[in-house]
Amino acid sequence: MYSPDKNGSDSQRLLRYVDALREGVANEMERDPRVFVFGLDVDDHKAIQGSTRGLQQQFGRDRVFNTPLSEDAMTGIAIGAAIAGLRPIHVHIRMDFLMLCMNQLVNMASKAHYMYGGTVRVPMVVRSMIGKSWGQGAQHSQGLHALFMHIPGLKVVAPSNAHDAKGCMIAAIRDDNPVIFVEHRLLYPTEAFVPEEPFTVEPGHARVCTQGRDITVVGVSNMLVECLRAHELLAEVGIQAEVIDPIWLAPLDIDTILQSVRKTGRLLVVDNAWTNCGASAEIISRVAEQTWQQPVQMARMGFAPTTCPPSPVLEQEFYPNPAKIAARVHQIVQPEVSWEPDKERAALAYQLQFRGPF
Amino acid sequence: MYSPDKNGSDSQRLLRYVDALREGVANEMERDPRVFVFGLDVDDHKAIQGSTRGLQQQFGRDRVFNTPLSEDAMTGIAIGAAIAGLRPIHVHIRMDFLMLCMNQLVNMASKAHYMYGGTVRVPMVVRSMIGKSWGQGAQHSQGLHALFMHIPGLKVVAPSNAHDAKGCMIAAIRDDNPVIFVEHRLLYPTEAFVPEEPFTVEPGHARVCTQGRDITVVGVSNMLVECLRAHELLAEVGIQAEVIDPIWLAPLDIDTILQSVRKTGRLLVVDNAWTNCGASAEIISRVAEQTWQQPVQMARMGFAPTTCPPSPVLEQEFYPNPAKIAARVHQIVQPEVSWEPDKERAALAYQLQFRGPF
Amino acid sequence: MSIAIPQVDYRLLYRKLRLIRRAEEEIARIYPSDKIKSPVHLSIGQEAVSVGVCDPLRPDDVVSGTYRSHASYMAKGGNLRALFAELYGKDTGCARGKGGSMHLVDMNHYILGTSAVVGTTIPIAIGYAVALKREGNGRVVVAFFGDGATEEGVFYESLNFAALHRLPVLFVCENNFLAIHTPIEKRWATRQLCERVRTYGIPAHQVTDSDVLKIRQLAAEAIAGMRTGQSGPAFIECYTYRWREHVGTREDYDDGYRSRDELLRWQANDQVALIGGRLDPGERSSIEAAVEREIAQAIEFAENSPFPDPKELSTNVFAG
Amino acid sequence: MSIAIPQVDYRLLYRKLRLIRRAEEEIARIYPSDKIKSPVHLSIGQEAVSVGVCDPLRPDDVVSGTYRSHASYMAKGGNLRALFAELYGKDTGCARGKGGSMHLVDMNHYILGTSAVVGTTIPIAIGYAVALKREGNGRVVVAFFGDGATEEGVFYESLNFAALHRLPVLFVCENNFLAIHTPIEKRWATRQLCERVRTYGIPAHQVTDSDVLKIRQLAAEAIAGMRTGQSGPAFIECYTYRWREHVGTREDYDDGYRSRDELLRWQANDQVALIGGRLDPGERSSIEAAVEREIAQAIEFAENSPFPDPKELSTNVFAG
Ligand SMILES: Cc1ncc(C[n+]2csc(CCOP(=O)(O)OP(=O)(O)O)c2C)c(N)n1
Ligand SMILES: Cc1ncc(C[n+]2csc(CCOP(=O)(O)OP(=O)(O)O)c2C)c(N)n1
Ligand SMILES: [Mg+2]
Ligand SMILES: [Mg+2]
Repeated sequence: MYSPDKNGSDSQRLLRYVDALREGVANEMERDPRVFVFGLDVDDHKAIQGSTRGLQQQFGRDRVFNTPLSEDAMTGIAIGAAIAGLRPIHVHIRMDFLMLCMNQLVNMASKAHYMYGGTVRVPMVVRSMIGKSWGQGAQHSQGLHALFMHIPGLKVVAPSNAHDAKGCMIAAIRDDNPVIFVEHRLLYPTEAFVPEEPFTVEPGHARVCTQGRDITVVGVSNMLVECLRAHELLAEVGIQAEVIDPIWLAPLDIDTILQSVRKTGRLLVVDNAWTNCGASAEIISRVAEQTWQQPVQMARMGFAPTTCPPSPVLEQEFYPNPAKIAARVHQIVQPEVSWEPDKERAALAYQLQFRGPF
Repeated sequence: MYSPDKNGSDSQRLLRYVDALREGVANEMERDPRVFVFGLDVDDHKAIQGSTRGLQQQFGRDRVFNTPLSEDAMTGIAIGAAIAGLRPIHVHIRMDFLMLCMNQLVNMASKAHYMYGGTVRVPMVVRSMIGKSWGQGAQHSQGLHALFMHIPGLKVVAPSNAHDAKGCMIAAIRDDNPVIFVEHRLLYPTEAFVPEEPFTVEPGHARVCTQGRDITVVGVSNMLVECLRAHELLAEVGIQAEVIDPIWLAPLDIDTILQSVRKTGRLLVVDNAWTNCGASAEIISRVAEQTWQQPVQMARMGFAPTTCPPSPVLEQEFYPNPAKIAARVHQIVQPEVSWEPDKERAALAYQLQFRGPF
Repeated sequence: MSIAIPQVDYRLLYRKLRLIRRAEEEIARIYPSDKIKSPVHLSIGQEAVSVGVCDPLRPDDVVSGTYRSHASYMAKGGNLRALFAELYGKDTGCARGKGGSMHLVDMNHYILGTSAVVGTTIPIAIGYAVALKREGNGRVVVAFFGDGATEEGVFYESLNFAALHRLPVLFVCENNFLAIHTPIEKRWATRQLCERVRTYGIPAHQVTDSDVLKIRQLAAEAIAGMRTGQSGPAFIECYTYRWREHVGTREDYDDGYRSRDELLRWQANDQVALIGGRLDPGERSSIEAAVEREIAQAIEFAENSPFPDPKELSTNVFAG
Repeated sequence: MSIAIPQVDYRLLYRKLRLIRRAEEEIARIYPSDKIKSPVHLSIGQEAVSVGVCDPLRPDDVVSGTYRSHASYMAKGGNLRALFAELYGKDTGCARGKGGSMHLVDMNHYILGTSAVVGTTIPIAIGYAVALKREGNGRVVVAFFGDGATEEGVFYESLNFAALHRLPVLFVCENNFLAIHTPIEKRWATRQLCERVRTYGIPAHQVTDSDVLKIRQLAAEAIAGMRTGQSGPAFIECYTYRWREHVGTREDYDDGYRSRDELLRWQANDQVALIGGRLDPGERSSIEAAVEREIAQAIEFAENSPFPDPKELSTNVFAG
């Protein structure tokens, strides 16, 4: 359990990520009648793994409703409703399905405020879940946040824990711009201390999760959790990794990362996505542009540069995991010593594997 | 005029980029009856600025045909035809419209060979043009190649001159994988020496266009031309830029770039696109990962991080141009001396501005 | 249920038809000067559709159009100076020089921003209607689009959703039989568009002669039903004809893809002339003079307006 | 034109129906063991559609399906061992462990790879038909999809193109009234799907009782027309019912979104049982025994097959 704010207000309690998402939305829907939630399956009994549970009962069918399978039009509808002054939250059970709405997201949502000379605003949240494990395979596993980071006018956020899930959700809903909200399926059951009252985790602020002098490790979304586990494996052999959660990918808080890198002289970015033109490339580039006078060793980890295979043997190879991350860090920090984490300890560090059916 | 291969075979003649594209396609259509061309407006009298001129007359309506406005389905149709053994070339008059086909390109075309265990192939070419200047604005100007570079299974090519336009086109058509073919509208009238006979410019080979010891400058697509003009402005003040054309963006020939950077110790990447998670980020990252023991100063230029505005004043600010590139290089190479290229010389170096209507 | 449709005011109708025709002719006149650095898609010949449909609208009703939207912008009462200034790329433009001809907008007059990507604005119009339905004040949205847009899948997704939720949307297809230069026969398997739309439970009408009064009447009836919340979306397909080239200002009858005879047939039925002919000559010429003045002032305004400050490049990327 | 449709062979029909039913029941049996690490979407209860449509197909005809495609895979004669091995994630799987249940493929039997993204395979099927039309050998493509897929715009784009080019495609909509748990009433503005398809000039039929013989007859007639090049695409909407949960293997009647009564009504009309009942008992049990053997061997094959070598991760990213 990683809890960024355990010493906060009295009202904090342990909450699961999935419930924190729900609570953030419910808080805002109470506060602001313009907020509404729609998307495939938001009102059925599975309720997007529980993340929309009870919202329709609480807020009515006008504010929480299912849709036909028409992602492209539904995204346009969200944009139109937002221009008209509402604040839609459009939910996708898989991030892969955003490929059906790219035209609306890239050509309209991101550009409307600018190309209409500031005369309209598009306050909308696009929730999307990254799937993983248990053979979900090629089209139910993609982390495609980099595609959105590339486009000016979109904000992108990928909270790694329940606290941020709620705080980022509220910030995203209150934001006057389109926000791509990236959730990871495996984070849903993870718990953290979360304030009961509404609060925001604002764009543009990364968080230093652990202090360390040997290397800066940036973990995106679920990979932040894996990096924290790697951090523990490394601590046992005396390597101190400074683990940073960027939280918001656009706008990106490069300063916090830079400050850390200036101290450690080493950087590993671990993303829940492909590395090529990915968030990891962006982070490395910005650091490289700023730190050239000081030698900084930099590396990236992410999905293997392949389509995601379902066979468990191959899936295991496809993803970074705590053992691989720890080994890589060790190799960077102490290249002269060959080391791999103990298999059993590494296994313990693993995230609980999801077991189907889902 | 930049001509990469002026000392080649006897059969070379000056050819415009647009005609080289057409010739490459025509050559392959003659050789291989499986190749066909389709897309909006391929058979009208404007013939995609002339790049499909005469093909229907030569090869018939079965092999060159117009389509309804249905980019999503047409992309699926290209994939299906490719799986059935044909070799489609699907033409889009603007790259921006690819956002309508992202589902088919990202979720199917790129993955089919892999997720069907190698039992199918998807040899298809997606031609797409980047627009620029004269107020084309937000949705007719995007260079979105980075979105495709992010996805394993897609090849991406962006030839900068007529020679490569033909050679890359033939290589793309012969390739057994989906290739995103990025053309720049302003390159269409530019001429180079091009062999009459079919030839290929193969994936994975960058080209060193000018030798230089002071800085490595990588220019993507049309920006290669701008970099070469900047190179001339810089030569006049004694700065030798080694200008490199990556040609193929995926797979990317990083070795050629690395070799140059190891020599010059400086790198500027200029892209015809946004920099965030862009091709420029990828190139900088790869270099940074490899050269950390040697101080290398690195920088990127590209579209301003905004939507493209049509007003000429703003458009001018939005794009890199030879003067801006030269000034930036100078600043990197000789930070102590403040310099800007002479306005008149810089104006001469500019690409002929496109004058509407189009 | 009999619906009271207000009487036709031929002067108003003519004023708008004439304004659009003349404004676009002026754009064509200025165009070769290269002062308008923006690809224009003229509606000369198609004015009747926008004018007929917008005539029964309230000021707070909403319209949504395409890159070919000078006409609907003016028909809905959009700011003319801001239109010309936008074409000139000036800071006083309706999108402050950040839109151009293809991205007109005027939220003060409830003219939604237009798009250069065909079909893209249709679901956005529907989304606006979601908000209006909830608001419950009887406002409606009109979505204009071309025949080409009906080939994009998003059109069908939009019809289904609008019908399912009984949204106050009037769909208006301006069928000029062309997408750029490609004739409808190469794009549509059949001509049964209205029949298809009806299978969504959406009433659909066709006007094949571009008669502005018929268009107005059909639109007015459909809108009246929506205002009361009695009826859901409706659809009108209007045959029409684009007199000039697809983009730009030429008459392109020598390009070989269509015949001048066709033009002449449509010109014989020119709604601008026909409605003008119904007015008494004095009234008519005073309207025409007023239109000329308004256009001249708009052009002067555009000419004299400043370009945006280069720093404006980086404003409006994010709101708030 | 009268079309000669081959006589029904009830044994063949039963063999396929039974194979699909039993194979999926076996999958459900194995599933809790966690050996099948792949989200399965069972067709138990829907077998009649695939079997009826595939019965008149030639071996070199092509089928295209969805993530719910065990049935069409088996109905078209796909390799059963390779199916099970794929579910097990083994190297001998039809996609060598790189597809999983949602991406079945068997190009030797002209079974196009399936997709987990709804609607996505429809235009791909059309693209294959483009090649077949050019080839001119009378081969046809069948595109299977669910009721949900007809809500995606790409479906209409595909219909239009197939009709425009008169391609040899049979569209088969398996309408089970559900998309995951969402009933059709929340998704379709009307039920006039066949009427809508007809507006493309595509003949459309509806089978509301899931009768495998009716489905077969309609498919056979449509296909016969296409083989001769006489007719273009055709469409059949088959009402059907999914007995198990959307994904996974449970009977989920306690989840509250549908009633067991509905199931019982459909089970009373179970085509597997009905066709089985037409056979003489001896013949029937020998078919059943053969089916059990085939399935048992396939499972054994899957169990005993090796997992892919980890190095296989990086093969097949690019062809050639
Ligand atoms: C999605 C998309 N595809 C292609 C184009 C290129 N294009 C611009 S206008 C046009 C024709 C549209 O025809 P129609 O909808 O009938 O409108 P019209 O121009 O006739 O008013 C096309 C194909 C585009 N802008 N957007
Ligand atoms: C484009 C897309 N949107 C959403 C989903 C999530 N999803 C998976 S199956 C399904 C229901 C599809 O219903 P239908 O087409 O009727 O097929 P059925 O499952 O009933 O066979 C949905 C919405 C998806 N896979 N793809
Ligand atoms: Mg048209
Ligand atoms: Mg269904």
